[in-house]
Amino acid sequence: MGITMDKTTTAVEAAIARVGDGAAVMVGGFGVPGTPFILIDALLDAGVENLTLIKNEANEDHMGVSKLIEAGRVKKLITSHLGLNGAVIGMMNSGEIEVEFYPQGILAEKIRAGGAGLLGFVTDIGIDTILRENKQMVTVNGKEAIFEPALTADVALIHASVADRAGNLAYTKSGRNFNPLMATAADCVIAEAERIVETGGLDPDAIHTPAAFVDHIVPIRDVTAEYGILQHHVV
Amino acid sequence: MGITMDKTTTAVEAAIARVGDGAAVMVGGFGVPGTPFILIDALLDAGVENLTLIKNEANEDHMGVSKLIEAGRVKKLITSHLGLNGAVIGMMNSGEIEVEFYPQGILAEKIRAGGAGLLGFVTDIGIDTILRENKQMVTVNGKEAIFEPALTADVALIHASVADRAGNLAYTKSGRNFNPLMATAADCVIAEAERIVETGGLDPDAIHTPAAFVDHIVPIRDVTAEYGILQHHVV
Amino acid sequence: MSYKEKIARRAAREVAPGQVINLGIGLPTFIPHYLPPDFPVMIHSENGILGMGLRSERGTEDRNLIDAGGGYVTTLPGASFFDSALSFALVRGGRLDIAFLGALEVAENGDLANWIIPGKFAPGIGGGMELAQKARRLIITTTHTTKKGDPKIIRSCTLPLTAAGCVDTIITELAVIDVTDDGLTLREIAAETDLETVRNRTGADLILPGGGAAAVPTF
Amino acid sequence: MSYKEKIARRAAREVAPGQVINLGIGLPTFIPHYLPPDFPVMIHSENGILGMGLRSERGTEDRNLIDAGGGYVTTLPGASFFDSALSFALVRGGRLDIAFLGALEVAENGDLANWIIPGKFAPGIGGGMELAQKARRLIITTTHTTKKGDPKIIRSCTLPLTAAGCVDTIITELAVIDVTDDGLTLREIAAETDLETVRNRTGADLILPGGGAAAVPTF
Repeated sequence: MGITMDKTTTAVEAAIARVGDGAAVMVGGFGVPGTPFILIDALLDAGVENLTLIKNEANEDHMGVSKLIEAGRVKKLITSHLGLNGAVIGMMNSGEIEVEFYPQGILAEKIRAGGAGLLGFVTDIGIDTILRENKQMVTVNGKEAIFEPALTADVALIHASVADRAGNLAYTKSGRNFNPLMATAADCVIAEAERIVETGGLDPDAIHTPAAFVDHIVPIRDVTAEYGILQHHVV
Repeated sequence: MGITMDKTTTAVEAAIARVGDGAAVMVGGFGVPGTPFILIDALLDAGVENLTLIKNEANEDHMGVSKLIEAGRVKKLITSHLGLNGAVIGMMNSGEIEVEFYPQGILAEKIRAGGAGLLGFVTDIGIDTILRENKQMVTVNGKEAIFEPALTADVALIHASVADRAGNLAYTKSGRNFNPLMATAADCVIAEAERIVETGGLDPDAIHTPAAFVDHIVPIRDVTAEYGILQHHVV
Repeated sequence: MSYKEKIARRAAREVAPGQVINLGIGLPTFIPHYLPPDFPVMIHSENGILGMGLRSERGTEDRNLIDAGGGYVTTLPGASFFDSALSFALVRGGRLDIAFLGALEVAENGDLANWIIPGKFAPGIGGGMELAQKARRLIITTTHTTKKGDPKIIRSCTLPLTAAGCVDTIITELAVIDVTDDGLTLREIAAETDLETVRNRTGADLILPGGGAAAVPTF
Repeated sequence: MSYKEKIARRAAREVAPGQVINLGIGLPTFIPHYLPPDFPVMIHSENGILGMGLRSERGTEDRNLIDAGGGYVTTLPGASFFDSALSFALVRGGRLDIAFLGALEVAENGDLANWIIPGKFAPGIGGGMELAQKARRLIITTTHTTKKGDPKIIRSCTLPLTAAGCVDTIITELAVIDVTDDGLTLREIAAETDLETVRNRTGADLILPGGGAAAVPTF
């Protein structure tokens, strides 16, 4: 008995081929940290269309998932905030893309609920706002609250700092964000990793995503400029 | 600016004095690993009564929270399974204590929901069983499901392997279990720790419970036999 | 070979390489002993472990490392630890390939009862309900009959259910039986028994493989 | 001193030692510069940080470490990183002592509007709604009026709400105002201004401290 499966052997193109036209795709990341740029580029190259994209934001203009959106591959975006992406706001305003907004923690919680095999959760967030419109309401202890359905996806694209061959993942600093949640919530989980270690090379108490959740690991051979410092955010 | 608060300075008796008669108390641990024996003993010494106790199990006869229950301090136990505790099963059967059972993962999820400031969640677990009796039902996509209210407590008693003075916690191996969930779900969180390090001494990526959730750290000066190997579970 | 060993040995053959499995308390914990050396499998334990190995040998126990039944266990390289919420997210979210559980009663429609005998045995629920309802495949490992000799495999459960229609396969000391849309289908019988005995000790109809024309394979 | 500096400096004085605080995008991020050296505080960022320090100095940026606004930041000893679910569990679960946010409109009953101008400005929701609704104390840091000179502090909001009755205190370049059960209570006015000016630029009634008998303290 051993944990000897090696999940690093599938080529990125073959892994990304799991995303079909019309698929729902979760993409990790909050800004640059944790965004799987190489997997996004591979998805762009694969040419699939009519995607439903689930991501905290849409990265910034011409970066990351914004490339997919600007190329017209995304039919619907489920997100929290687009304040740093004028291109996508423009497409939203002109009706080129449908956008569904959630409070950031509610979006995180919907994804987590999907990963946890729940049907949804009940919250009072937004109860006094226009967000309650068209929501299913539940009465708890005599007070109305909002039912938020769980969110799942066909594929999740994840960025990890380090992975072992069995598929255990660890994230670094603010690069964790939505990644561990999305890694539980999709039928197929593809993770890129900056560093690959042999199975057993990670501290079992410090693994953020256990191997059972991960289907494919794509080693990042070159941490490109996209992963680097954005000069316009430097003081 | 710095994180210089030292949460290790309160004596265990003073920390435990936060638990009043009739309080709802969450206690971490699954078997011996993660059970805060020293805090439980301090609670026993404090003599408070009519407690509502929330714990995965009741430890085994005459150990851990079973001491509180056998001493008649607990009015109600919210738990998952008592298979290894004949004393408490006996008290349940004779009506000396009220016991409310949940599926183990549903109990975990109720506590997590409390910690996450949700009102509850919706699940299909138990939908075809007697567990659905007396539950609030919610219809999701035309199918009935169970609404499970979130669970919170007045105080949580937590066992950590290591803590820093600011209140960051890390757990070891199967000692993690319910501890990080309960640490989010109580008004006052008291954690005992086998080892105290200076603030900054833990890897920020490997902290399991961030300091904001923790009110008091009680250093364990002596890891007593209670924390050790149970010979009747040795093969 | 004891019943327990026979069932565990046969159950081990149901595991495919690379699967994530959970072993209920008792008999199922013997299954890993019958997996081939270096067979790739990830064993999950409800209390927050993925990648368990065999039980700890005497003197090597780790006070911080038990399985959900309280036994001291080892871990394999690649193991990870997590909290109880993530542990059951793994189960309910569909990442558990097989759960092995015991049974008080299994019905021919796949209903399972294994957690309560009202008024007699009610120690709680534990993780079994979620394992039964949400594992991708549920295999029941159990003696074919109760200690009194009554069939455990019956037309419909008399005890409160753990989950409805959840059982995929039943492995006993006498037979391997699949729950199918048509009913209980006998896949194998033990070499030491015969069809007549298996039928006599089963409280529901058994469909024979290939419509009964072929001999039933033995194990 | 700019408006921004004046507001941030005054806002910093609202923080008590040992508190957990969150700083909205923009003006609030300047608050830490006005905290005393070694002042014990834990700054939370929605993207999964507790224990942020000041912005990174040029050339010391870490590509894996930004705040929720995209700025490169430092961390203090005792910092921790976590996922977005735990980050908002901290907020909604009541462990955030103060959130500082900006405003488009604040009503005299504590209603806040700061996320959408229908048809004009709708970049999304972000973390602000949960911060506004669930922080133990919500302090609005904002210019007293819009760029056009219209009051932001008004009788009732005209824009869609972020949260109802959530605001505890409003800090502007002109005044510190508490939202109380009786209405908006003027706690301090800026040394550079006078009561008449503050009243003229406020679109709701202001209650004077001590019933108006005493002079309003300045800052």
